[in-house]
Amino acid sequence: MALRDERVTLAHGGGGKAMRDLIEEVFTSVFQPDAMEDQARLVSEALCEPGARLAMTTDGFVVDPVEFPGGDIGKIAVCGTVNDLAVGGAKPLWLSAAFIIEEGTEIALLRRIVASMQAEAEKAGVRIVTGDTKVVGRGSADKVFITTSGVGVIPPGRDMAATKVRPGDVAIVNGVLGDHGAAIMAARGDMALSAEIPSDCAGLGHLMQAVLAAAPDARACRDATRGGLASALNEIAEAAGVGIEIEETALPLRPEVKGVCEILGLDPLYLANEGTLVVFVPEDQAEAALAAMKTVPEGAGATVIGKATDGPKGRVTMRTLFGGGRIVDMLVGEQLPRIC
Amino acid sequence: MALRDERVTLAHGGGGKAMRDLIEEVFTSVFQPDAMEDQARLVSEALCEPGARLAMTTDGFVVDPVEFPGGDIGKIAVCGTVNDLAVGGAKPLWLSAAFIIEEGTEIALLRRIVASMQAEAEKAGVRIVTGDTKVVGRGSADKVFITTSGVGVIPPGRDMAATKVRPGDVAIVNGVLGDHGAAIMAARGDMALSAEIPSDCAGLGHLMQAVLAAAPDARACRDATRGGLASALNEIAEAAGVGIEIEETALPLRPEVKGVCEILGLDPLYLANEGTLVVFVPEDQAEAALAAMKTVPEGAGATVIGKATDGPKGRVTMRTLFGGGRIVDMLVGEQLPRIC
Amino acid sequence: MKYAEEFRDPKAAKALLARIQDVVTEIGATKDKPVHIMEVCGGHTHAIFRYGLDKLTPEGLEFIHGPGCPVCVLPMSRVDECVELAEQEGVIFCTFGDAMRVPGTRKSLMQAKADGCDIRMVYSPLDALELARRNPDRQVVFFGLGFETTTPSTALSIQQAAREGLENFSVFCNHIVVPPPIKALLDDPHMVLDGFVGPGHVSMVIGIHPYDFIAQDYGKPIVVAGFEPLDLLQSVLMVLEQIRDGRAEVENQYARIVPEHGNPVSLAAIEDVYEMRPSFEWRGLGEIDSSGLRIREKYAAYDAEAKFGIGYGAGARVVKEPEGCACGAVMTGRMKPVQCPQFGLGCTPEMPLGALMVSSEGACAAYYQYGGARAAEPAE
Amino acid sequence: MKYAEEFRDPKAAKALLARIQDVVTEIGATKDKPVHIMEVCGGHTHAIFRYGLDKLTPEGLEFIHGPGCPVCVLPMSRVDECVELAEQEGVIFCTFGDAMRVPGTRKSLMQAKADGCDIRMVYSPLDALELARRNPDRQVVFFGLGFETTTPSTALSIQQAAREGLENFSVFCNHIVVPPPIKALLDDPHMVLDGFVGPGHVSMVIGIHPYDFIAQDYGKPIVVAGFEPLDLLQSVLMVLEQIRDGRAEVENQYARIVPEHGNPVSLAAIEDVYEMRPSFEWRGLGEIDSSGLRIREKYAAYDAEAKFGIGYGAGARVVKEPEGCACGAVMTGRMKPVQCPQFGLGCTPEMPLGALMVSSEGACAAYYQYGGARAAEPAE
Amino acid sequence: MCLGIPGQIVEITDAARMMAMAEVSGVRREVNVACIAGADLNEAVGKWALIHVGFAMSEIDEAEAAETLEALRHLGEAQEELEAMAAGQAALEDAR
Amino acid sequence: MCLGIPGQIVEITDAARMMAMAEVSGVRREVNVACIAGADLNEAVGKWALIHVGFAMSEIDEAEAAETLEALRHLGEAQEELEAMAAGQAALEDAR
Ligand code: SF4
Ligand code: SF4
Ligand SMILES: [Mg+2]
Ligand SMILES: [Mg+2]
Ligand SMILES: [Mg+2]
Ligand SMILES: [Mg+2]
Ligand SMILES: [Mg+2]
Ligand SMILES: [Mg+2]
Ligand SMILES: [Mg+2]
Ligand SMILES: [Mg+2]
Ligand SMILES: [Mg+2]
Ligand SMILES: [Mg+2]
Repeated sequence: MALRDERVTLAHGGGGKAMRDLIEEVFTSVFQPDAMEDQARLVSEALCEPGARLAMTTDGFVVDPVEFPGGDIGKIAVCGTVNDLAVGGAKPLWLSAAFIIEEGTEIALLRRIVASMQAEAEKAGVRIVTGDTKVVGRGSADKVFITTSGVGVIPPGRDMAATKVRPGDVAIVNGVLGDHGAAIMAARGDMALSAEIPSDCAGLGHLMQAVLAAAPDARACRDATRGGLASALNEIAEAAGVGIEIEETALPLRPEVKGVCEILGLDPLYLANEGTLVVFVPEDQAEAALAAMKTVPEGAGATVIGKATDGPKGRVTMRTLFGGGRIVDMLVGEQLPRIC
Repeated sequence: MALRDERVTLAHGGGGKAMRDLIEEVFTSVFQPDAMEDQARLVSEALCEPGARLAMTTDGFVVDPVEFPGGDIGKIAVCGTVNDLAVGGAKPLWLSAAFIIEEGTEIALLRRIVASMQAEAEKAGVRIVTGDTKVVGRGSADKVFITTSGVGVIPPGRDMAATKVRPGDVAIVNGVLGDHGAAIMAARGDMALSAEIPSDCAGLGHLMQAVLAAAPDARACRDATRGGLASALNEIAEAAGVGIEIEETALPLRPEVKGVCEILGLDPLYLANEGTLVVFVPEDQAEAALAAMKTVPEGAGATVIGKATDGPKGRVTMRTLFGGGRIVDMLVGEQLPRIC
Repeated sequence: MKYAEEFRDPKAAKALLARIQDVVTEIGATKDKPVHIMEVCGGHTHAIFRYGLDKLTPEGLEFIHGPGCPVCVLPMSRVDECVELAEQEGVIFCTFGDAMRVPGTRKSLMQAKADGCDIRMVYSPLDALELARRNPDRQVVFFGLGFETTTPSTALSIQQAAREGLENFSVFCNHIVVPPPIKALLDDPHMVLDGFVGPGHVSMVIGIHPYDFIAQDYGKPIVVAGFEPLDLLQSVLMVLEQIRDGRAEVENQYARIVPEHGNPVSLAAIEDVYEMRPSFEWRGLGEIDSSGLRIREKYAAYDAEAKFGIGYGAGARVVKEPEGCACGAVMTGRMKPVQCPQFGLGCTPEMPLGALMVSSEGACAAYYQYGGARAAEPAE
Repeated sequence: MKYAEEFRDPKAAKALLARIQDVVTEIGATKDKPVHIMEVCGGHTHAIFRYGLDKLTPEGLEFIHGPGCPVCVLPMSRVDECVELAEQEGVIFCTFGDAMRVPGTRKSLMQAKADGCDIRMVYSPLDALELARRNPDRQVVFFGLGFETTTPSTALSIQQAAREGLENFSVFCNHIVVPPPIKALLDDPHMVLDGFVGPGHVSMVIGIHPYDFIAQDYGKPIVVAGFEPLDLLQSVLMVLEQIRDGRAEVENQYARIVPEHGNPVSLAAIEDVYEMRPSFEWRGLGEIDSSGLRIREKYAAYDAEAKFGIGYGAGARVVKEPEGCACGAVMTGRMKPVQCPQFGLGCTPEMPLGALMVSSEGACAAYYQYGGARAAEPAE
Repeated sequence: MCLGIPGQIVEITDAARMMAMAEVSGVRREVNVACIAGADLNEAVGKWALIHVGFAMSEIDEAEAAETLEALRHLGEAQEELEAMAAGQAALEDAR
Repeated sequence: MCLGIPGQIVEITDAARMMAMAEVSGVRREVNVACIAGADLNEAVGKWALIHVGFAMSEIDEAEAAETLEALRHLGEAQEELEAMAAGQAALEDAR
């Protein structure tokens, strides 16, 4: 039966025919799970190679607005989880997707989100194998929240971890910083700023494969999402017990992102990214890694930004434009736009 | 650093120190994941037995109120996903948990929820191996939503599926119907009803093991959550292409649940359960299955409620108290309290 | 459940069914020439299908499902007005759950809620009153829907609001009364009815005498009946016995609840608060004289129609039933629901076309959901 | 970024640094006997640490970080009043993001928001004005915070509201002015200052002459400076040159932005809307005469203090700085942030004890976050 | 139409507004008792009434209820006897 | 204090309220131009101004800016020469 409603009502979450129609028409017709069981049933030979490990990850996505230049919540929900698998050295295999939908959400919007999830999953070579939908009353959610979980396989012998970073290792990012954070700020219109900044939202699985092929001893990698590059670096420095020094002049930034930061007094190092990672590789594999990254679209802007040092353990510092040094600390709370 | 806030603020979702403190103090200190990577890394020999399959499932949990007689959203979030694994014949292994938290939510509440998740996970013999937290503004969520995903292993040779049910198979439930739905209605106080009805919320992994040991050819099983027993039966009838006939007099119901239904004009067959399943077993294993269920606390109230028939395919009927027959259709939208 | 489950005893049901069979035989009714009994009330329709009584009663007895479901007979333009009220700035619109899914010409209340209206499902007008107390800066409008059973509750609520001087509570009154449509049906030349099972909860308010005209003027028996299955079967038996005996009386099967003269407090409240409208529109039946109530001038402050200028007669309303709808024929007993060409195709509970598919008390919805006719058919 | 990035050229910076080194040497200042220059403005403090200038300038030059951060000098009781206003029924409380995390004695605005207050972060008072237009049934209160730079924006907004007759917009005025605390510092017997770098954006409004007293009455040089690193270095050099030459003048390094006599439109708006309070409390400095503004009687309708009876002087306020807080000593140059016994222990940006740890422009916060002193230490 | 269910009045909760607690199968809800209350509200406690949309609409006449029930029970027993007789008859005939 | 950034006025958006669009590095925001506007508001278009909290607070004096910049550039070049000389000197010394 064709969905007649233009918007989601509470009936679509009630467990009856309306819900079944919504799920079949909007979700499973696109994701095409194998069977309508409560669970997906999956087989992977790669998982059974001796020494292989299963990687499992989850992230909730709550972006406002749900559609923005460069992507939508569906694209992020797939990319984010694919990336959390990939940056750990896993090959992403399967995703689950759970939707929490606010009463009144347009069904056409859901269709667009689902289409973009499927497109992104295909691009990444993963399947969305199981899912769930819940509908909550108006004002009990903000349009739609998506939680994706991912399962992948880490091949035998691979063991990337923040703890493995050693002084001298080189830090490479795959492109400009802060686009997603600035794009969302502009798209939200909270501060009434407008700018043509597309989110960097992208799946980084293929990029990681390229890196690992070129730099098999890559130590650790993080996607620099919430909290930005600064947080990713601090996490790594702390886990590895090394210092990290980055070069201010080496940080790739889009002019519009600089503009947003200057207007609102923000630091782009703390802005969120959704398709940007930082990888630490041994010095002797840095060049190869960099070259390999540039062969993949998501790595076109790859550049070395700094290195691990035997400086104060856990501390990230930046050499400023003038050669001065400063700490790049973790963010305190969240970055607030400021006027002074 | 000790969390000084009594309530969650947006800063706790900002990707900085406040967030790290929240995660460490409230979540990871209890769940104790192996490492602070973006992903859990897991090994299971059972997964690699020839013929074994991996089961993956996900559910979002949005219950209001988040704490209610018999459980809380954390307990449901673990039980629900454990159950979706178990009813498919899988042994649940690992869970992920993603939290979407409304600004202003009491941190003490989060701690209680997390404690109950951990307790339930231990009971079920699963580990919560990875997670995520997001904070949204006041009014953009309702206190806390939890999405859990689960991974389990289906042993070689086991293949439970709704499609496998054959005429003559016996339908058994493990206990009273509709407790969760009625408990939530009473706890919410929407219709200003008060009643001492505890939710049936329970993990059913051990129960399923008992069933499968006693009735190795059990065909299919469903936990009768949203949409109640009626929806679970309709799903099975449709998938298997059989009729299903149940006996009104055989349906186990708590008097208070009957009371709620009489007052609001609801049908208990459509009320949600969170610890109630219906399993179809071949007739010659029914007695053994029933006996086995009764050995487990969650199956103490187990009883046969009907059987699959070669009646109209996909149709669920009920023999009423007087021997009359009626269809038990799928719910249309959601069940609304009615006065006429 | 005291005073309820005792009246569901299968043994007694069997006995009543046997007696019903006997009396039907005595009357000489057969499948081809059945005796027609109308259960006026949707609650009875619901009980018939819920307990499968339609399949247990003899073939020579045919139930005609009457217009006694206030949700089914609610015209689409009433729903439109509800939506319009709910869309007013600052309004909290309260309704029984029953009305949530009824389609209007624009949308249902369920859809209006999804579109952002503040619509609350309540169990009682008292809950709306409480919302008004708690939200002094909002206007709380209660959708007064239902027959005489429900009318006292809104009347008493309005009186209570007046006593408290609540200025932000009003009732959108669409209360209707039972006897006029029965009279209209009896006046219908197509109608062949042999007797009635009367709505017990209406009579608990108005007593049994408002039905005297049925016996006296039309010579048809009526038995005011309770809602438990034994009540219903016993009442059917009593109607059949009257038919067999050539009697036409108003009998009371439901004396434990229904006082002969109704409830004086309820009647006084209705009289105080409401007056009859000259006529009122019923979905599937059209305009019926003196069949709907409105709020008296003295309570105009609690009358949502007066307060918001929205409501019955306030504007030109297109009263058009959807094409192909056979509700009128079903309600007058000329057609069974399954005989309607739209049944199960253009008209389903998910997407009701006609009035009788709207609520689970509507005859078509009951047929569809509980399987009046589908149970024997193969699944599609 | 035109007019910004040109002033970040490393080559020129190197040259300026070399010249600064030369002049410091000429003056004869050393690590043990340094020349003390105060950057009054938090924006300059921020720039010093952001670009690591503290580590590039010679040891004989010491920056004293002044009181020029409006967030840092905001007393806790002001925050309490903000929370009180935000808690009023129907109020939308608007603030710059800077003030969100400042602790009050009860809670911060961030916490008040979590507790249910409707608090919005805005970029401009114009955004609050727009909120007022769009929410006629709500009271929009804007937290007017800042020095002369920011004061014209709220004055112009109030004038605009008055022109439009907006009745639901008001400003909680806590604007303060720069010269009086400088004077207070200069009068402090402990203070040893050799010159000032003046806040450029304040002077773009008030011009450079309000600082004449510094040169004339106290014989200290002051250079009004821009905020780019080259601006800052050049200004420091200019101050040092005055010191070396024995001059005490008011110079303007930032002439591209700062007109000698300020901005007449801004000055007129301030004059029209505001008047001086007899005295005002500064966190870490105490009450300072004629250092804070209030809204004139004729704009009382836009004065949140008048409208809600909450605000400066409205009640007995306990003005007590937390125990162990050394902010006063730091602000007067007697102590470095790291010398405060609370620094990094009882006082961190997550849980600030004193004023200077509150905002990223506060000297202690800048030291802590950008590593004024921590950079060389091993991690804890 | 007009869903109603018997409940027992267990407690007066707000005499001024004529509100009382009613109980149905262990489920409680506050209801208005104006329609069944006499001069002394407390006399309503313990009574059974038909509850509809939050109002106690009609007091249950326990004698009438007992009478109806008695008649029904009678009928049921008579039916059982009849069936037993029929069964006996059938057995006899089978035996023949 | 007092974060400000130079932006260019690109368009008048609401003359009555003296609002105009300002642009900073491709980022636009509506600002009030009362402080920099002359009698003809349109003359503000194209001008650069210091933007603070949504207000164009002060017009940028392009000549002054150029002058400051020139002086700084000069300084930079002089420094480079000095360094080159020093390097030459060092090279000479090394060579010795
Ligand atoms: S099937 Fe639909 S249209 Fe036909 S009579 Fe029934 S309600 Fe009316
Ligand atoms: S460390 Fe804290 S208490 Fe000490 S001077 Fe700085 S701000 Fe004040
Ligand atoms: Mg993750
Ligand atoms: Mg992630
Ligand atoms: Mg990550
Ligand atoms: Mg699910
Ligand atoms: Mg929303
Ligand atoms: Mg699931
Ligand atoms: Mg589930
Ligand atoms: Mg399930
Ligand atoms: Mg995460
Ligand atoms: Mg909420």
